[in-house]
Amino acid sequence: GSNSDSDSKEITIGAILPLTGPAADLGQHSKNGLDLYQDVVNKDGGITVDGNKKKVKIIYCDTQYQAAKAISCGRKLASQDHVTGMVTVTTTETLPLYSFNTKKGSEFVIVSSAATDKIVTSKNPYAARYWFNTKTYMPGEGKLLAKANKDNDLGIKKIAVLTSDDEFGTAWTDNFSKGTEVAGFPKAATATFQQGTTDLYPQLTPLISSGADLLAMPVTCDQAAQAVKQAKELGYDGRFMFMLACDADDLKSKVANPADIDGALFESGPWNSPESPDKTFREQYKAKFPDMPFDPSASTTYSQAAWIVEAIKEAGTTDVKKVRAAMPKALKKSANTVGLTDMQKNGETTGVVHLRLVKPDGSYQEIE
Amino acid sequence: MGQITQTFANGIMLGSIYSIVAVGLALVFGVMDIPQFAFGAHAMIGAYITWLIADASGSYWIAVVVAVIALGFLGVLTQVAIFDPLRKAPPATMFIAAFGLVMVLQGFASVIWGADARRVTSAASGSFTFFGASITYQRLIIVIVSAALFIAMFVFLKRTRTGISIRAAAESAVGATVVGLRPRAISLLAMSIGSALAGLAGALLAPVSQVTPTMGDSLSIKAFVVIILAGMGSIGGAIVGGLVLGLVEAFGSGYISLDWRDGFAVFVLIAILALRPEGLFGKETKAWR
Amino acid sequence: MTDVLTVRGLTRHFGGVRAVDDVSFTVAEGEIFGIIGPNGAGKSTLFSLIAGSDRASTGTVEAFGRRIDGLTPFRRSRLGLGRTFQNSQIFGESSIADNLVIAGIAHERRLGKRTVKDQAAIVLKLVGLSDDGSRQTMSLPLFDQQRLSIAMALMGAPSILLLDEPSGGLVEQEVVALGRLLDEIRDTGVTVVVIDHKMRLMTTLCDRILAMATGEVLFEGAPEEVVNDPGVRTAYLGTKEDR
Amino acid sequence: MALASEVTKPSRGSRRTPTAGQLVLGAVAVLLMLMPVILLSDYYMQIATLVLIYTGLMVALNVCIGYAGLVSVAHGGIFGVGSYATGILMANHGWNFWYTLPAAALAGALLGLIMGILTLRLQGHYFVIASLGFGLLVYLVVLNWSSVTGGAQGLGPIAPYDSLFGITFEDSDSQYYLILAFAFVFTGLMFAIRRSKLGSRLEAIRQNQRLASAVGIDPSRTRLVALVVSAAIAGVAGSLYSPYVGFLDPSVSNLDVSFKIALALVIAGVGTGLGPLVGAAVYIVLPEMLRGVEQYSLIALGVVLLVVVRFAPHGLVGTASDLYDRLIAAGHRPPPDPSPPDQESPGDLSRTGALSGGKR
Amino acid sequence: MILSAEDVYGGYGTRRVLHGISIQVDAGQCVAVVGANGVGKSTLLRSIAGQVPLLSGRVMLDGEDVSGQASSKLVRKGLVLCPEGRHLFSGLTVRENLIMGVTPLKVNAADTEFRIAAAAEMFPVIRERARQAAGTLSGGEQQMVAIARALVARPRVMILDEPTLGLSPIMTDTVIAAIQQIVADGTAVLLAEQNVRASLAISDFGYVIEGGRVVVSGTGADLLDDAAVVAAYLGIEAEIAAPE
Ligand SMILES: Nc1ncnc2c1ncn2[C@@H]1O[C@H](COP(=O)(O)OP(=O)(O)OP(=O)(O)O)[C@@H](O)[C@H]1O
Ligand SMILES: Nc1ncnc2c1ncn2[C@@H]1O[C@H](COP(=O)(O)OP(=O)(O)OP(=O)(O)O)[C@@H](O)[C@H]1O
Ligand SMILES: [Mg+2]
Ligand SMILES: [Mg+2]
Repeated sequence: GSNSDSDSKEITIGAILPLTGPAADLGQHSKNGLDLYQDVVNKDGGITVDGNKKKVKIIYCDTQYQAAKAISCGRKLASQDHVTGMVTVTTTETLPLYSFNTKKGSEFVIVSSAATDKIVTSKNPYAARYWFNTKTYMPGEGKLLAKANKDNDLGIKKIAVLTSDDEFGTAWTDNFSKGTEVAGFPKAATATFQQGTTDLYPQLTPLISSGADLLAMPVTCDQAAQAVKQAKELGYDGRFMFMLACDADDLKSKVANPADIDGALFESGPWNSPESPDKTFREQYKAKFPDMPFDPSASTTYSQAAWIVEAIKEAGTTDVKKVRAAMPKALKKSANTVGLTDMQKNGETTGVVHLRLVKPDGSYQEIE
Repeated sequence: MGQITQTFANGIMLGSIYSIVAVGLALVFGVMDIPQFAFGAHAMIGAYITWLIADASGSYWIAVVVAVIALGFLGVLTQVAIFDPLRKAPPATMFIAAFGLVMVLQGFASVIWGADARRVTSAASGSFTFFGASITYQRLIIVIVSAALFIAMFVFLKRTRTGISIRAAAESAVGATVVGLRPRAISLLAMSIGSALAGLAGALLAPVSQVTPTMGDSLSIKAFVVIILAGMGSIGGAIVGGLVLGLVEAFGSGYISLDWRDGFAVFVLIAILALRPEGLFGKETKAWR
Repeated sequence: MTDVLTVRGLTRHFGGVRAVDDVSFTVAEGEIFGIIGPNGAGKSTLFSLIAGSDRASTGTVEAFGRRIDGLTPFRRSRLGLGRTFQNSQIFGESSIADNLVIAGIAHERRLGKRTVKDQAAIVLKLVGLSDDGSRQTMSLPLFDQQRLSIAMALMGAPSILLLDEPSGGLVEQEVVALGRLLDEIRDTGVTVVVIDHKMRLMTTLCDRILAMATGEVLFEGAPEEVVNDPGVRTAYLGTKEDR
Repeated sequence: MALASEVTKPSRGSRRTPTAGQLVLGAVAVLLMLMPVILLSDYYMQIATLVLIYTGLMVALNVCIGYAGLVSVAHGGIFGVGSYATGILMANHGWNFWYTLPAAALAGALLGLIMGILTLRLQGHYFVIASLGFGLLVYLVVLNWSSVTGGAQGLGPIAPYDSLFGITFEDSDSQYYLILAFAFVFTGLMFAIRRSKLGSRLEAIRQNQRLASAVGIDPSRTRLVALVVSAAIAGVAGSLYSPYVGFLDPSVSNLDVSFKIALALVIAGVGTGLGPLVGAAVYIVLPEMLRGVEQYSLIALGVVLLVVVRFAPHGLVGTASDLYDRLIAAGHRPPPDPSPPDQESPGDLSRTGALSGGKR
Repeated sequence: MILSAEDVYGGYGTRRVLHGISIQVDAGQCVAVVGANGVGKSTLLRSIAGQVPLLSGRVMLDGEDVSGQASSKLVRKGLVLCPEGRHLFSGLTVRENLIMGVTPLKVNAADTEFRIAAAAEMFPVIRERARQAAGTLSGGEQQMVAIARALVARPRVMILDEPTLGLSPIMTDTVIAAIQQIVADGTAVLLAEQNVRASLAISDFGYVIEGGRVVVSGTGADLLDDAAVVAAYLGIEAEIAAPE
């Protein structure tokens, strides 16, 4: 419970991330975003709550990609650090948090970027999703893909999906395959890999042999780069498609031969429109971490923390119930780098997603 | 057709990678009976060194050489600091110590280099197609190196006096000292060769895979499976063991189930241990008595 | 006298080496039966086949009125077959008393009313080990080690005792004491089969001696006959008169 | 006849003055019972409870490694199976926790039996590797049999412990005491095994299998029994875990757990009475202490292990009790004389007397 | 004098076994150390050969102080130990075991073959079982390989610890004869043997050890006549031989 310490000088927000272990790269990038946000929000001495200026402090807790650790993180952050809210990313191991953040005296808001609906269907009054609901936008995306295929002569006949075997990958893949099937494509071939796998030949060989000419990958930027390289080695000459986690510019900097992703499709939306908050975010990020490759998960966590803090500002208190009630309003004011809209009662959010085609000359074409 | 030949090629390439780590392990575990579980982590360190040096010098091959030498030194260090003091400890203690070493090396790598994947560009980029299978030159190099290493190791251990000395020192430390050998120096040598080979595996693997702190995790287990598949003392058998394992994995995950990719190695392992514990090519060895 | 141990046509090959080759013999109850032969004659291998730690290629072993080949070593031990090894084997991390108790736990049924501790006391006294049962065994003198391993073999109140070179490394005086001990053990009703190279011990101790060479039976008979057999002399004893 | 009374106990234990050992155990037990009064935060109570749950697993491992000499890296997997047995039966089939407990024990025992049969002939390194493979296999089953286990998505929520004889286990204190009771039972069971004939047989096989077999001990059966018992204990420990955390994912059963519990037990002291508790504390508390500097936790655990293995080969508990023994020994026979009593002192050698000693 | 130990103290860790032993071996001599089990014969030989550290005292080889030098050095200087318990390389073939006997000495291939052939003359088992793993040989066969392994190093001083342990009578004779041959060929031999009579019979000089000290010494023949020695070590023979 954060009510008890409203007189303390700091507002604490927990971040439960896989900082070490097989998903450590995701965890570390997510942490960078939060570090950056902490700097930004505290630049002018923090925010005003209960009439006092307070600094925001983000407290990290490593899950090592294990549920048991995530649970003890939850207990620690709630009972030791009395956080008002917690940020979690799109990995399974943080799901058990939803079973005890409602415990009397240790309530906290959770903002997660999980892809499955577990959070929003758990009837947890303090949970919110800072992510796109794949179930709702995928039918539309399937149609967009069919349209682009026809209009731009992409020549896509068969789709294959390569994904990591965690909840995000499986949720995206499920909904994407359904969406494309409805849009008239044959059932997609899929293959999964475990976090930490670097040799994707066993996955790619059957996918390529299936005759697929679009290889869709809801994976991190590093994994995408590796998959592109190995698919090309195996003689794949079809198109690639990538989802939100990676932008074309980011990916180009990671693949040895940028021409490999010419003609690729990216899930796109407000975040890469010219005047998006994401652009500011990137500039700040480059300034703070000049040697670090940019990864979109940093911008997501940045916005998640911003959302909680904005809600606290809005509510003017750290009382969890009030903070949660202020969240729909706060979403519009917060950094919101990926342009989410419409927070519903159950914590669900939605947003606009479309496709972007990378032209051979390197320019982009939006497909809306 | 394309999928079958490609799967076959994948299996051979994968098996060769296992084999290279297994060569070092065959020496250190198969011959000296030291369960060096950290060779996977050694390979990972080797890959990072390759990345560092290739970045700095611009030459992949220089980086490979440096990585091999550096890992040789790491082997000496490991032997002096960990395994040598445990000579007389029960075998389990060595195993556990090796686990500890894995953790230290992995922790070390993630503290120093972080979790981001590093990429190394191969000196021999490009690929060719062979019976419908696409094979990159880098992977071809791995296949050739692993075969060459096995022949070299076989000759070394069976024909050269240094090689026989390593086997002798492993058999009986007292026996070795009375004939005037220095068993501790010999085990240093053997361990540094083993580690250097693990480093070589890492260096060759770096352009193929990505370089991350956990990249070596499965290598250790696979290498142990290869050694057991082949039979402890059997150096020559190990190349076949590596290839068999690679093929089983490639075809298993290609045609049975991807999810069980690591499971196939385990099935092979358990089948071998239950049915023919001396391995495919091993004679019955002292470990069974 | 009844036969307690019968070996028929026992054979064990290791690759090309015929370690034991068609060996047959019979040991009578209460006998001390000696086995001699050059190094590598197959004596220890023969023991392994009888005790079950090795499997014969062909041939049978009968004891306790039944075939025992095919049984595991521990089953044979529980039936009443005790043995020692050429290099005496003990539980080096345990005290003498613990060694004996461990050696006895599998035999409670055989011991009947006697407890394992009773048996340990009896056996300790018999072999003449000091009664400081808590002594650690790692650095025991050789003779004590030898006696301890015999004592352990006796913990199951065996009816047959196989001893592989019990005099190995002992000085003459200890050999004499060992001879006396084996006699006493026989007097308690145990049939003893012993392998040894100390001919003076063997000739004074044994009722009959089997001589082996290159896996085969060379000669079997009373000690004087064996010692004077020309074949045994050339293969094993040498020509020196004092043996 | 001075057949020591503790003859049935393995010798390491027999060197310890029993009253001191009992005293320490008693003190620890009292301390454990007072924990909820001492630890006032939810978080600390959770750590303490987890330590006790893992004490059960460590007991299982101690029987396996310490008594049977079989270094198993499958126990994380067996623990996982126990916890999934309870988790699945409770979450998917609505079972009462107390009925799932025997099911989890059975599942663990069955696993131990299979592993035992497959690895009967293996020793030393071979057993370690085989058990490693076995543990990996269990993990892969949990991960990939998603229709039952929920796969990578995890399994949950799992309800808290059901009440028993009218006692409910809803708040953290009562949960703690429930687990503490189990920890006492596990530890008692462990001592009982050590004193039993099974314990002596295991000791014999561990020291010299050939000899053990020659004195009538059946090595295969003894090992099998030990593995089954150990695996059943691990299964029960796993079963206790599920309702406590309320959610399972495959990481409860992965190799990492198996490795780290083995490391922790070695650090604490294999084969010792307090080893499991201390080991569980090392496994659970050390990483919590390193919160915030997690990237160093791997290094820390590894380095601690290497240092302990090198300088205190009997582990923390074993070494402490060795030190204590030495102190007692020093107190009992002044002046300290490190040479064993059967050593002849050079002074009393007369030519004839000395020569008469073929045996001493 | 080619080898001497002067006032040697030694033992294992805190355990003292040797309490000021002095012995010497002249070139071309065979010298025996006798004594009951556990008096420290092996410890003495091991201390001389650099297998067990000296606590104090000196070991001189050919006028050079070699106290505390490692076996690897001593072997190159011509002092080789054939240890109690054989310590063969059991997984290596008999031939490889013998090759190891010359490896630290940088002997060329032809000479190695020659030396192995010479050893096989003395012990035919070496030729017959050249490719068999040494660990699978019988106890006695292993003993012969162990002696041969020391022999191929062509040492100036050869230290033999219980070389006839476990050997058949005929083989014991063979080995005793071989030792005589080795001595006749000019190698000094230091011998510890439980077969007291045989060893004293072929020795030029003998030392009787008790409690880590030399208690009697003399020529082999003198010691064989010494009533106390006979009583202590030659039990049966003493009983049988007494009337003569
Ligand atoms: N595992 C094995 N592989 C190959 N040969 C073996 C094996 N075990 C024993 N032998 C051979 O079998 C023969 C008989 O050996 P065994 O140990 O029975 O001899 P022994 O009569 O006991 O000799 P000793 O008196 O020297 O102990 C020897 O030639 C030995 O080399
Ligand atoms: N490695 C060791 N560690 C500790 N004590 C030892 C060791 N080796 C031998 N001893 C002890 O040292 C003493 C002398 O042993 P040593 O082997 O030198 O005697 P020995 O005269 O050769 O006897 P044997 O006739 O049995 O060969 C014995 O009491 C023995 O127990
Ligand atoms: Mg024998
Ligand atoms: Mg000796």
